[in-house]
Amino acid sequence: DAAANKNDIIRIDGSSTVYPITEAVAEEFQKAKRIKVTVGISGTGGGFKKFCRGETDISEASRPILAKEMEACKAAGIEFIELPVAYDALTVVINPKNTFIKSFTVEELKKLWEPEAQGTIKTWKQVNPSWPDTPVKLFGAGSDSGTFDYFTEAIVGKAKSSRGDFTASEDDNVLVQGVASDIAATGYFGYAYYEENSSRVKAVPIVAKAGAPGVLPSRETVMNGTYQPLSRPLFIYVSANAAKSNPNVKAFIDFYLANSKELVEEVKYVALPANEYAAVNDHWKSQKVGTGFNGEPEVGVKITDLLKRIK
Amino acid sequence: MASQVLQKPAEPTISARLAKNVRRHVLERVIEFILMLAALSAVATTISIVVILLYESFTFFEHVSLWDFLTDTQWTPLFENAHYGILPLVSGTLTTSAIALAVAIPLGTIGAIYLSEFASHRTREIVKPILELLIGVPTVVFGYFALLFVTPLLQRIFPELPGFNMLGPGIVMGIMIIPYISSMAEDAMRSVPMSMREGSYAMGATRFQTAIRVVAPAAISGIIAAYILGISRAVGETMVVALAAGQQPNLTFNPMESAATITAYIVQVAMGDLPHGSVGYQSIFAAGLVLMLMTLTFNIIGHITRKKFRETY
Amino acid sequence: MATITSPVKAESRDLNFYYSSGHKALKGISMALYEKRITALIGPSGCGKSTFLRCFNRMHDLYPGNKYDGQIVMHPDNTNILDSGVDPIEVRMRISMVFQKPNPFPKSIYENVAYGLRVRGERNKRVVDDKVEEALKGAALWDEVKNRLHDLAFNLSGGQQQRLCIARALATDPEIMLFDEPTSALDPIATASIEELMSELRNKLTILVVTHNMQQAARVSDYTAYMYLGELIEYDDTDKIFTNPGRKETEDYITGKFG
Amino acid sequence: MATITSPVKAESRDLNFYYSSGHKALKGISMALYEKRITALIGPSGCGKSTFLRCFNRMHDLYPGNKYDGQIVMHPDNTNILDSGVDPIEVRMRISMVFQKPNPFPKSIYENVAYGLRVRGERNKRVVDDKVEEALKGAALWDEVKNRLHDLAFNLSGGQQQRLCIARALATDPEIMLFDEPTSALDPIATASIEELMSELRNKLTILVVTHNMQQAARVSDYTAYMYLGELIEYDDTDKIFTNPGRKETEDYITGKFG
Amino acid sequence: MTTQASVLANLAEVRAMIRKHKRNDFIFSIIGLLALMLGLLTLFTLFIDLVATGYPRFSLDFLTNYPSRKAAHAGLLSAWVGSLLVMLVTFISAVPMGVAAGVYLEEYAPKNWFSDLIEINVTNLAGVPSIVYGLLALGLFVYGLGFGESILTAGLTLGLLILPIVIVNTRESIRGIPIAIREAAYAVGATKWQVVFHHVLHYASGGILTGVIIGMARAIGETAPIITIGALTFIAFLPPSPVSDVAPFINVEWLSSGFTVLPIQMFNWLSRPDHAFHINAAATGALIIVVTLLMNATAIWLRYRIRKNIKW
Ligand SMILES: Nc1ncnc2c1ncn2[C@@H]1O[C@H](COP(=O)(O)OP(=O)(O)OP(=O)(O)O)[C@@H](O)[C@H]1O
Ligand SMILES: Nc1ncnc2c1ncn2[C@@H]1O[C@H](COP(=O)(O)OP(=O)(O)OP(=O)(O)O)[C@@H](O)[C@H]1O
Ligand SMILES: [Mg+2]
Ligand SMILES: [Mg+2]
Ligand SMILES: O=P([O-])([O-])[O-]
Repeated sequence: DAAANKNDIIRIDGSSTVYPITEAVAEEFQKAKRIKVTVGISGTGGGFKKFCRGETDISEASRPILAKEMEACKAAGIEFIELPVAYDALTVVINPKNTFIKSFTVEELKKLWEPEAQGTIKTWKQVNPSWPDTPVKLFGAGSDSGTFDYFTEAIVGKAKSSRGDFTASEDDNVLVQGVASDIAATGYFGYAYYEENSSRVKAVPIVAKAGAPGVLPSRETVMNGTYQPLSRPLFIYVSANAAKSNPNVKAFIDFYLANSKELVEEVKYVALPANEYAAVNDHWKSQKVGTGFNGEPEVGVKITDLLKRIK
Repeated sequence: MASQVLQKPAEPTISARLAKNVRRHVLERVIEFILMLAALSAVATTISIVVILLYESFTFFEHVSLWDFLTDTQWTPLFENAHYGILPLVSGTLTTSAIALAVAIPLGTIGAIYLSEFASHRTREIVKPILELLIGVPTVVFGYFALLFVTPLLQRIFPELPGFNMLGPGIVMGIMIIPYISSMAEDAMRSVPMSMREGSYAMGATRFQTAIRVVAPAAISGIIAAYILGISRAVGETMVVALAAGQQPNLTFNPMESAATITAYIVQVAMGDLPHGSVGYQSIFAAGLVLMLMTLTFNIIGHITRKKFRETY
Repeated sequence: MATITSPVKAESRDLNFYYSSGHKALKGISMALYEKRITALIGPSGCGKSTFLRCFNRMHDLYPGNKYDGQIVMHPDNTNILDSGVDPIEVRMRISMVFQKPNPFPKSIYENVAYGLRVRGERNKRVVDDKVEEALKGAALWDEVKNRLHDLAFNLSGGQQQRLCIARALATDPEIMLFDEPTSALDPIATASIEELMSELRNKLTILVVTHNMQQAARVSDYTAYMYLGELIEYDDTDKIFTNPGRKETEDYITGKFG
Repeated sequence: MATITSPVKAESRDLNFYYSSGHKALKGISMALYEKRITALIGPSGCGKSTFLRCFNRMHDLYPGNKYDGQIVMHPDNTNILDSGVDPIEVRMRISMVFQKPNPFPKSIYENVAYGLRVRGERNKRVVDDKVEEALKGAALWDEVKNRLHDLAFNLSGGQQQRLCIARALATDPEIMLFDEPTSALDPIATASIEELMSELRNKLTILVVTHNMQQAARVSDYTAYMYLGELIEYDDTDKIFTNPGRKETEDYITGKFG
Repeated sequence: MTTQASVLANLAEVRAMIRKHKRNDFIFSIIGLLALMLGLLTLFTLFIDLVATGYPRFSLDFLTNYPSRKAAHAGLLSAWVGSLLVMLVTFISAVPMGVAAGVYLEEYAPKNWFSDLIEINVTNLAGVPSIVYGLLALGLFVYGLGFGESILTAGLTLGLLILPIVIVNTRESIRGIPIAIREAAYAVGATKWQVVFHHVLHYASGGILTGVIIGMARAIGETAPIITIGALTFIAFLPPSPVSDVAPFINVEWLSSGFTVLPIQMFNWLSRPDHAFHINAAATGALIIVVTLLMNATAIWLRYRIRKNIKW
């Protein structure tokens, strides 16, 4: 009765960014319903790989599904329902003892992180001549993570296009720890991890376009659209088949959407505004499959628009 | 005497209780065969390890030339601009191991000499089991200790020291290995025959002189075996470096820098998903192969040295 | 040899024995053991006494590479116990052995004696109980241990342990019993009790005993064989060997001129 | 004791010795060693010869729990070397020892002999060179090894190794030298060379030697002590002991009636 | 050629030198003791640090609660049950096999290239880093045999990992049994297997048990190979029970269940952004140390007792 066993447990894997939200939902759900849920952390990319192999029912993502992943899912006959659940401000941080950096422009970040920088950009001065000639230490998301894809897309201009000589980890705490304990360091990760560690690392205001003011990540700046280009929606992808055939999964998603505002805020992310939640709920009810994206990470989309795109 | 005439009975009478001879015989064979299969499990495990490492590495080396693997100075297999040079991982592995040994060899040797030549019987009876206890502490706990206790402590001495560095975990690994080395080296020194010591003491030597000039040289190959097996341990240690050394492949031998070891790379990648068949998946097996070769070399040398020593006494 | 009145129980015929090292430890030994008689083997250290004795229960089979050549035939059934078709376990069930150093199992006294029965698959507790008692009585140990049958055998004294080993060997009704220097690890009093015991056992079974102690050989045995460098030099009535040996070498050994 | 013309070099006074097991291995032994004489200790195995000898350089101190009771006084300085205030190392520097089995260190021949000097902190190469040569000559080994001084000592034959150990002991000019069955591990030729050597050493120092071999005691020693069960039974001129012992026990032992 | 005067003059000199040398002895024994104590001191500091950090969580709730996003409510229930079940598989897979292999090598194996081969393999396996076992598990159990990231995979992996420990300890304790005991048994007509089963295994059982406990203590703390097979998940439920209330009362579903174990849970909590979880991690660390130390101490005590009791 392996099948029964499979249905018994709801299997979730994917983004470490979304993990705290799903974990909170899973915990409450199991208390309420006594249905077993496992939540893994493989990063968005890793999560989709499992999802498209049919190993999981739900995949968490901190970026939309990519064309390649859609193909894999299609090949395995897996259809999915795309559900945005929260906003995140991808936060760039430095060591609190670093006094010379007041803000980062997108250009500066690009110079620091683009593939060409690998092995060549080694000091702050090489990024901005007004900064001292001291070494740079980089901490960033691992290559399987949506954060990595989103950051490279938003900063370098091409997803997954990054230098490789930095401390890359799917484990955001490694990044926090690294930046917190190294004066030369900078790194990036989801807002929740910054919130919890704001005493150990310092967020850097981002200058979206030359001349514009530097904007710090916060609930407000995400909601009012000024924290650009690093604001991003977070998603869960539900297997359409599981949603139809497995009442447990359906119950779980219902529970997820019903409680997500409260739980998202509890874990320090930015909840969707009420109208967007309503839209997501409708979308779930309609069980419409597919993605609102065309298989590429996109920067700065509104969720209501997005859902409308799914036919 | 043998000339006595023997009456020939019709046929040899084998007593009835022995009739189940054949069954017993077969049963014995079956049992032996089963036991042999169990013993072969060790061989099977080794073969599985080798086959799996070689098989995955083989496909890895279809993507990556062996030359690049051995000479490229960057290791970024999971990124767009992929480089597959194992050297940064090897340098990290060697540096952390070297630090560990710089701690463990002198202290372990001194400890062994103390235990074998200085400690009273009672002290030895108390200290040795405690040392064995130390060997049993899970390494993940030591990793935590290196990251959150030792490194901050070191940062007070070297304010420049980054939070992830090779020094802290290296030292902690060294401390972990002390009991291992001291217990093995002590065994070696204990097995130096008492007559050798008596010879030295009879010349009016002190304990220290006897230990340093006679016992340690006599046990030298056993002590070296302990060192070599200690190296193998250090090279294979995973959690301490994975947690505390930083996970950035970095071709450096500077203990004040962060770096990734072969082992740390494997767990780090394993923490994400490993799509079966991707170069990333294969790369951890290639790294594992290198690790296996390194530790195997040390183990073999260590065991040969030890065996030689055991044969001497 | 006047006293030979008893039938042959077993005899070795032109027996050679090679250790796995290639060392030829026995050289063409032919000699008979007479039923319900005690035969003693004497000779200087390393002459092959133990080697010969251990052929009789094929103890050498336990170590790979040892080679027998020749026969040891048991009567009345005329089985060559060295034949490769004969199961050594069968041989050991018929011929039991007592070793130089008492070697009880670290089990209770009772279990030590019962072990041979257990190996034979005897499960009936009554039968085992009876046999154990009988064997312990036969080994003159019953009175000393009857109230502590379930004590660990290691708690007995050396002499008691050796008698326990004899009881263990007796419990299975062997036809021949081999003793390899059974008293060399014991004090004089314990030695005397073992010697007495051997004389009593002589009524029941055939005994072959290796001893270093010539007085002992003279005291307990009916026949004595003198071995030297793997060869049987002389074999005769014990009285004759000790009073009027046929060979010069034997005499030298007996009188302490040599060895 | 007619030949006693030499001053006393050391004497034990009512010496008792207890092993850590509690076993009393020496019982009230009082006896003197005469300067530049050889004293032999004989007696059956286990009588305490080695135990007594090893008191002289406090070898027993190496094992915890052993206890001395009584005195061993050295002359001319009248030091009781068993006194707890006297450092055993000091004692061992004055009294050296040669063991039953040759026990050279796993070093070169040269370093073996130089060891005692090194231990004393001697750094001057010339001094060491000279002393090593002198000691090797004294041990009648120089000619055999002078061209291979830096060979490993293990490569020497047993007899050579034993002479090396004697050289090692000689190099530090001890006042007394102890030999514990120095030839029992050697063949007759090597034994003869060691005995000859002892006779020569007799010109320089006082010797106490334990031996199992009565002929050896008779050959090399000036005085002989017969011990039994931890007691000193008789102590006298060697000639007297072997021709006309004062005690029945000694005679029995010497003539082989016992032991 | 020692005259009275020279003896006495020499004596004074010798005494001064000895005093100097003895000072070296003394200094060295202090250093030696310190060197040994360093490890101990580290362990002590580490343990105190963990206890001091983790003590707010020391309560029964910590053992009976599931993991939670709220650090103060999070507990180890699924982790310790997981550890227990994984250890069960490890025990079943490693112990009979390891003991059988040890018995074969000591009692049966002919001394030839074949036994040498096995012997070399065992010594080598003992030195293979645990992460390599993780790779083996990943290639063989997770993908090759399709066991997935299950209790079965983890248990078998750790089983292989401790197999050499069990084999080596079995062999050592068997080697301590004198040949005379075996000969005694053979001499009354026991077969080889009877000798092994009635005597060898029986008398070696204490030593074997010691090895098993040491191996299990090692397995309980192993983290790297478990991470390698991919078991880093939020698990807030227990696997199906291994015993069921209907015949045949044994249930094997749990073998294929996902799981978490103590060191993984500790690792997981350590990688939380919220510092409150580090308290949980510390408490878990203290628990792991106590458990492994207790197991090892039992083994050492057992060995000590065996040595004291059985004097062949
Ligand atoms: N396992 C063995 N392998 C090779 N040679 C052996 C072995 N056991 C004994 N020998 C040799 O065989 C010869 C006879 O040995 P055996 O033990 O039979 O002598 P023994 O007469 O019983 O002597 P002892 O009185 O000392 O017991 C000796 O030369 C001995 O060295
Ligand atoms: N370390 C020890 N602990 C306890 N008893 C011991 C120890 N060493 C020797 N003995 C006992 O002390 C007694 C004297 O032993 P010792 O070695 O001095 O005898 P010996 O005359 O030298 O004999 P041998 O000629 O065999 O060397 C013996 O009964 C011996 O068993
Ligand atoms: Mg014999
Ligand atoms: Mg002696
Ligand atoms: O873990 P991610 O959110 O970066 O995919």
